[in-house]
Amino acid sequence: MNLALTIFFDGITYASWLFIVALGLTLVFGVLKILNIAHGSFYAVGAYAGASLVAWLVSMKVAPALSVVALVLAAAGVAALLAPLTERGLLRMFYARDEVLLVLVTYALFLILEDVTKLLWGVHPYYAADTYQAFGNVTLGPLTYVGYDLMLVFVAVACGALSWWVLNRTRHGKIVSAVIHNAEVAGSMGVNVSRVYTWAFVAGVFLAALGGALTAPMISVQPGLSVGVIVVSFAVVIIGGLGSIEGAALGALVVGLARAASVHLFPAAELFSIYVVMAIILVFRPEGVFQRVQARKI
Amino acid sequence: MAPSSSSGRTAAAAAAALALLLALGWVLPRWLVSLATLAFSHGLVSLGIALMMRSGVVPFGQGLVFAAGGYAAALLFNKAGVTDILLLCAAGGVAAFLLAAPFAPLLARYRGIFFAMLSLALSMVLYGFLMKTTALGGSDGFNVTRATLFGWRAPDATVHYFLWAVTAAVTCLLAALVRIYWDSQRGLLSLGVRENELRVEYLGTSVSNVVAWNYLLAAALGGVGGALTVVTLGHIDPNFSYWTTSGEFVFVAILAGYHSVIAVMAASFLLELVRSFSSTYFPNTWQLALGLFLLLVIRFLPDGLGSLLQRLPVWRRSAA
Amino acid sequence: MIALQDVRVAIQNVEVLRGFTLHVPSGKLVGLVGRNGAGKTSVMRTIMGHLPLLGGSVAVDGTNLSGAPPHRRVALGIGYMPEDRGLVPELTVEENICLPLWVAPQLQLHQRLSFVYGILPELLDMRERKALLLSGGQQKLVALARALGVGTRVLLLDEPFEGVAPALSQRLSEVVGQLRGSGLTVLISQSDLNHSRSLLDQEVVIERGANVSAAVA
Amino acid sequence: QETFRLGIVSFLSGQAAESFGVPAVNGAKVVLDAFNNGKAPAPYNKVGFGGMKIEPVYLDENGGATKQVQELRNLYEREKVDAVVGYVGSGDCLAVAPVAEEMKKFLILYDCGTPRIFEDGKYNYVFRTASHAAMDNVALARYLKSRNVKVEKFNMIHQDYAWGQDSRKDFMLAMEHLYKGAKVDADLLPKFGAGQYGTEVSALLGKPADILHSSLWGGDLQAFVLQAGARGVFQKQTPVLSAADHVLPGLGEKFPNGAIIGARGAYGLMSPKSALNDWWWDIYSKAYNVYPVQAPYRMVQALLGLKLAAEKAMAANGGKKPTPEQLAAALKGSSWESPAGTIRMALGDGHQAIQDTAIGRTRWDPAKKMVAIEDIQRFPAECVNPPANMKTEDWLKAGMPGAKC
Amino acid sequence: MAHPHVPDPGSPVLSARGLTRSFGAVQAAADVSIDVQQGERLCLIGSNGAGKTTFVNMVTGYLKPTSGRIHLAGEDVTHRSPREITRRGVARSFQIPQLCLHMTVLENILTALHCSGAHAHFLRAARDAGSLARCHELLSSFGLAAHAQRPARELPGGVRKLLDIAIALTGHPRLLLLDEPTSGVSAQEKFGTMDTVVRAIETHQDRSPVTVVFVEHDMDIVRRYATRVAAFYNGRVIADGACDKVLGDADVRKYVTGSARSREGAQA
Ligand SMILES: Nc1ncnc2c1ncn2[C@@H]1O[C@H](COP(=O)(O)OP(=O)(O)OP(=O)(O)O)[C@@H](O)[C@H]1O
Ligand SMILES: Nc1ncnc2c1ncn2[C@@H]1O[C@H](COP(=O)(O)OP(=O)(O)OP(=O)(O)O)[C@@H](O)[C@H]1O
Ligand SMILES: [Mg+2]
Ligand SMILES: [Mg+2]
Repeated sequence: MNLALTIFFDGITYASWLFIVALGLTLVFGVLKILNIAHGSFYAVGAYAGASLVAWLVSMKVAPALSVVALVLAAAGVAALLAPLTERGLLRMFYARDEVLLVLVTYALFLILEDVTKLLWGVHPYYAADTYQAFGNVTLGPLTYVGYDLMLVFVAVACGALSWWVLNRTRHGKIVSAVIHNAEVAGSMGVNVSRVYTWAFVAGVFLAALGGALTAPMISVQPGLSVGVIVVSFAVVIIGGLGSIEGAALGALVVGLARAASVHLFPAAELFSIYVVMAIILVFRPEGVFQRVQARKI
Repeated sequence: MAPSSSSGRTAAAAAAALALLLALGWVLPRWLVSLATLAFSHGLVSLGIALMMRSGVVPFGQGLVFAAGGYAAALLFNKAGVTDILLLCAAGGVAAFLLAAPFAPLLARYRGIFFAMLSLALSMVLYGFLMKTTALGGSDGFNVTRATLFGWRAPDATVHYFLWAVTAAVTCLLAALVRIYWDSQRGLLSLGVRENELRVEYLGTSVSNVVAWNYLLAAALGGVGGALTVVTLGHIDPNFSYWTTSGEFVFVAILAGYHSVIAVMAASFLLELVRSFSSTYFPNTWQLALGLFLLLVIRFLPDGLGSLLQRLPVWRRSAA
Repeated sequence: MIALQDVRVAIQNVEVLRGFTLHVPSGKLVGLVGRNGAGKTSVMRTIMGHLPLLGGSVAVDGTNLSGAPPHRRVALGIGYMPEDRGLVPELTVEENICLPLWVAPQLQLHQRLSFVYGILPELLDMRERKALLLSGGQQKLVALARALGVGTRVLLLDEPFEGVAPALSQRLSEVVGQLRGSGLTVLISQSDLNHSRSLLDQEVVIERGANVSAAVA
Repeated sequence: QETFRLGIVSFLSGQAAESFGVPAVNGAKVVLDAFNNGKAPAPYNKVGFGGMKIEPVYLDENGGATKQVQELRNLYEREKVDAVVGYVGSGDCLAVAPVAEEMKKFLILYDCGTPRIFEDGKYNYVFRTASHAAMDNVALARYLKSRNVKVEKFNMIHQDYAWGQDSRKDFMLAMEHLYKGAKVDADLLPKFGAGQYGTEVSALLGKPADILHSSLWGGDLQAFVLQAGARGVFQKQTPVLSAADHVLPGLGEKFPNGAIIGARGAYGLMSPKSALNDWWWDIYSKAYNVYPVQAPYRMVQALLGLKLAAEKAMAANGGKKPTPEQLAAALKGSSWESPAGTIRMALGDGHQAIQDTAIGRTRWDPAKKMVAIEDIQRFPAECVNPPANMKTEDWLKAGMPGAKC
Repeated sequence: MAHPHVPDPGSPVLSARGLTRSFGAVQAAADVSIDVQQGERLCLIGSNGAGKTTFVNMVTGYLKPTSGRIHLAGEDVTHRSPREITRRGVARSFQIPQLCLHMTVLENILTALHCSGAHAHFLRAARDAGSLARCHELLSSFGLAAHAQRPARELPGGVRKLLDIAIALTGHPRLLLLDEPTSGVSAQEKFGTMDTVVRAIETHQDRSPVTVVFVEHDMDIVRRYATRVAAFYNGRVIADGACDKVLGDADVRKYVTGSARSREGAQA
């Protein structure tokens, strides 16, 4: 019983981190139909930006709790700077091409950003560890959780709820569906398609960078951050169904819980737990749990 | 099954290509020959991917069969004492084929990104398994020594040429077979599946059968590629099955396009060459250089290297 | 109102419009007639800005549109009904009709909506249905409604009667007929003149991307 | 004037760049500079290698074993290097060793952990100038014993790849003999580069034990320390870390007090006092504003050994640039002084080094604003390394016979 | 792979009984029963959304009916896949032509030829002289020979429709279902298209006459080519029988054909 609860809490905290990152990936795929490998790089850049900003604030003697705001701002800054540049300057050239080709473009971008972050920040580590303890600890029975982790859960829920609401309950969301379905027709209806693309990409990059920035306090930010994130968040998005917010949430939960369960019950299997779960789910739901409705073909 | 005139032409072109490659192997510097040897053995895996692209799916997990072929050959070498390079290649192909066989009907139900990701999941499960199996060297893998050909063991001084000659021969043979397959009735059906599955089903052909067979053929190619890589490298480790390895194979296939087998080999060679030079001359920014190179290729060769080759009139017809 | 002058347009290196010229006077109903593949849809898409001009010019109401993105053109009061209807499957019928109105701040949503329902009352029954559930003909009706909603000055209707059962196509031409004299400029493309010859003020024939002749009906 | 072209391969990007690759390459840079200017202390004070200027060619080790094999070939044949010093990853070392052997070119593996290279293979042209990983965990266990640390139960967390798996096994085998009856409780194997250890920390908190053994390193170790520290793991179980000195300067105050750590040799804060060490410490910290830790130490000991071997071989070759065979003959079985103490090519038929190591306990020193290491115990090489005639695993299983402590 | 099914000469080529199918709240087919005899040319008319395409989809296995049975020459095929049904001699064209857009017209036909053959071979060349000759023959019977080397994506709509039908006919079907073969085809060409189809069917069948079921909105076409008409409305068959009888039916006039005069009438 106690173990089940522990697995649940651990699963949730891991899932919320995953969800923030995967949400960005799924948004970008949903709107621009791009499976963005460089998502991991934006995560890493977010982490660097967040850690640098916090380090600067600490040197200015600002209260550590406030630095969470700084982390969000750092992510926003990364998105504001990098996303329009990437989308307008690079991706746009390739929209007319095959989907797989765009995956390659983002892979090339990933390689480039890998070295660019290194050139900008060097290889030495950055820390924002003070922020991690700014929210104190919460004790649940024999276990202690860090308040910051619980805050992450709230951030994840907020991000998910907000994007779901915008996409499903507002006009803006419906306009986005029109673009998703058929960009040319949406344009003919007066929708500024390229602005929708840019905003969707900005949102995606923001979420990636936010994931990175919010992780920065619990790790040492250094090269090699990006690779690990990519496949895991891909798995999450695929499990849930590409382009679906509910799907990303469910996928993150499934992966989070599966991983927590395997660490507690069968630690030797942690390495492939995610892939086994993904394979099993795809066998039963070939297009992920939440599949996108298809227009009639015949 | 008398060879029709077009397959006869393909065979002739392959023989000519082989002669040229063998001759080049003599004159080119050793490092370049070794680089080309690896590029070709990797190219075979990408050739399998190109073959699958013709039926409209791109597997992101060919590391699975690459590793299967590689480990099969390496284990036969170390544990069963099979040292003949051709036997090892065949064994690699067969092992990969057999490993892929149970998954083929399953994978054939998927399309697009789901096919890609499911095949990736399979390869990552194998990766995890290999990482854990200390008997196979775990994450460090293990080494194999030099293979033989019909009982003959090449001396140190010319071993690179020996490996090159065998690789070139195997590659030319398989590439010619692939070309013949692409030009065949069945090959045309694959293209039909790529273009319009609904139509193909409504003509009475099973789409999943076509995809499954292509997956199996690609697996066999990947297995041979894995076996050749192991004998060339002398080393194998679970990275053979890691997603970045698979990703590079996909990369080459897409860089080449799915129209020409020569383009696949050329793309593989080009990628290795660019990577090698950039990592030597820009040790700190070689990924940046590689990324820029890829972007430029994608930008200016929209249909892959194949389109460039097709623009040269010489290749037009013989395109083996 | 709509003026195309020596327009040249290529799709994938094939020139589909080769010096095509078209003038639609204000308040008139003009038919663009031609066989399949003559380039009717291409003319419409060129006016909407989906095909880049190789040469010539496109102007609506005296505004030169060359190079302007599609959404700027809609803001001039153009309602476009694409050949393949182009409804958003996961939105309801009403949301589909509202879509262009949401992004056109100068239009009164409710007023335009009741105008549309006034002309096409049969839509009231299906307003809450998802567009995905409609048959081809029903979708045509909705696409026409959507164009009517936003098209305060110009309507571009690409083969509105194609694949439509006779009873409905009659209804559609009635609707188009009603618009006459309301000041709307209408361009209808058709391969089959049967449905609406009597409606048209003028007919422009296009063949292989070029003008043939213009005859006043 | 002839020059000696030297290939240097280590991680310049990826997860091992921060902790191992870049510091090692930085170390190589200052030392090679000193060599070329003839500024190193005797007996290393000849210019370059016996008068030949050294021309380094740097290469990134990131990208997998396949790439390393190819690039090593290119280094020898295209870039015409005379020797290569490199490789941190065990898989890379295993893969490249046969290549150098086949090409009959000189290769020094300066770091990687696995004992398999010279225990499973036999090489003429390949050397490793540092101890393999068994030493690290044996020394930890011996330290616990000698300090009378009570261990009834112990937890472990290791990365799920060869380094982690081997470290886990070595430590368990060593503990079996030194702490009969000690039980393993939590036995966690997160994947390499996991970064998120929330679940692992919960599992550890749920299984109270006396010590927590780990071979995590670099970013993974830092992330784990930050996350586990925040949740109080280290107050309940003493961390016993086999390769942790390289994270001390970065983590500073966040590093747990009283942790028992090793450095994979007598490196950094646990290095011995000597003129050579002072010189080295000085030039490194001046250049990079941080003191040298494991990775640069391992690099410098390789370069010092190579220098002596090269000069010896030159002497035998009439002052001309030595062939790989001559280099190998000179290095084989030799020994030399390094900042961390004497390096002896004692194992693997004179191709595998052994060296002393040291273990200590950490304490945050608020005055100096740095982590200090106290209660340091030095273990002689023969105490913690297997003898020449035994494979590591057999030695450990047999209860480490013949260890001279 | 065709099952050695012995056709029962007495039973209809196609027999659909009580087919029902709904999509959410929409009833796309409600108790549809239609029998088609050999050699008939049955035309399905109906208002938009009446369920004509749904009927064709159910018969060809694309959609499964919620209830009801479908028999082909006496054999129950209700739960068979499109492929299995095709293998039993049924072919269809589509409301939106289903072509291989990046292939040339010739390659489209060639693909169809090898698809419908018993077993496509792995090594035998696709473009052998025999196959090419057969393709050219087929293309010229559809008047498509001039387009042979053009990629299908460059074809005008009407030609696409024709090609779609030509592809359907390569397998020598016994039953051919055409979904709106003339919609999107210009007025001048509609009759030509239908004439071509009819001619192709007559010259191509080597054995029994091909039975045709086609969906059509143009009443002139219906009058000229149908031997029998079934009218759909709201998922039901509201009239079924001889052409004149059905077109004269009051409900049909009200819901389907409207008061529209025929083309001949308009021009008169
Ligand atoms: N995506 C495309 N790629 C290549 N060619 C195209 C494409 N779309 C249209 N075309 C070609 O452009 C020409 C004009 O096409 P368009 O669609 O404008 O004709 P249309 O008059 O609207 O025909 P229809 O009556 O069939 O709708 C045709 O010859 C067609 O083959
Ligand atoms: N796949 C589907 N999903 C949801 N609804 C469907 C689907 N297929 C058909 N329908 C619905 O079933 C009804 C009948 O559609 P169907 O396509 O059979 O009409 P139709 O008679 O062919 O019309 P048209 O002449 O416009 O092509 C329509 O209301 C349609 O919305
Ligand atoms: Mg058109
Ligand atoms: Mg229909």
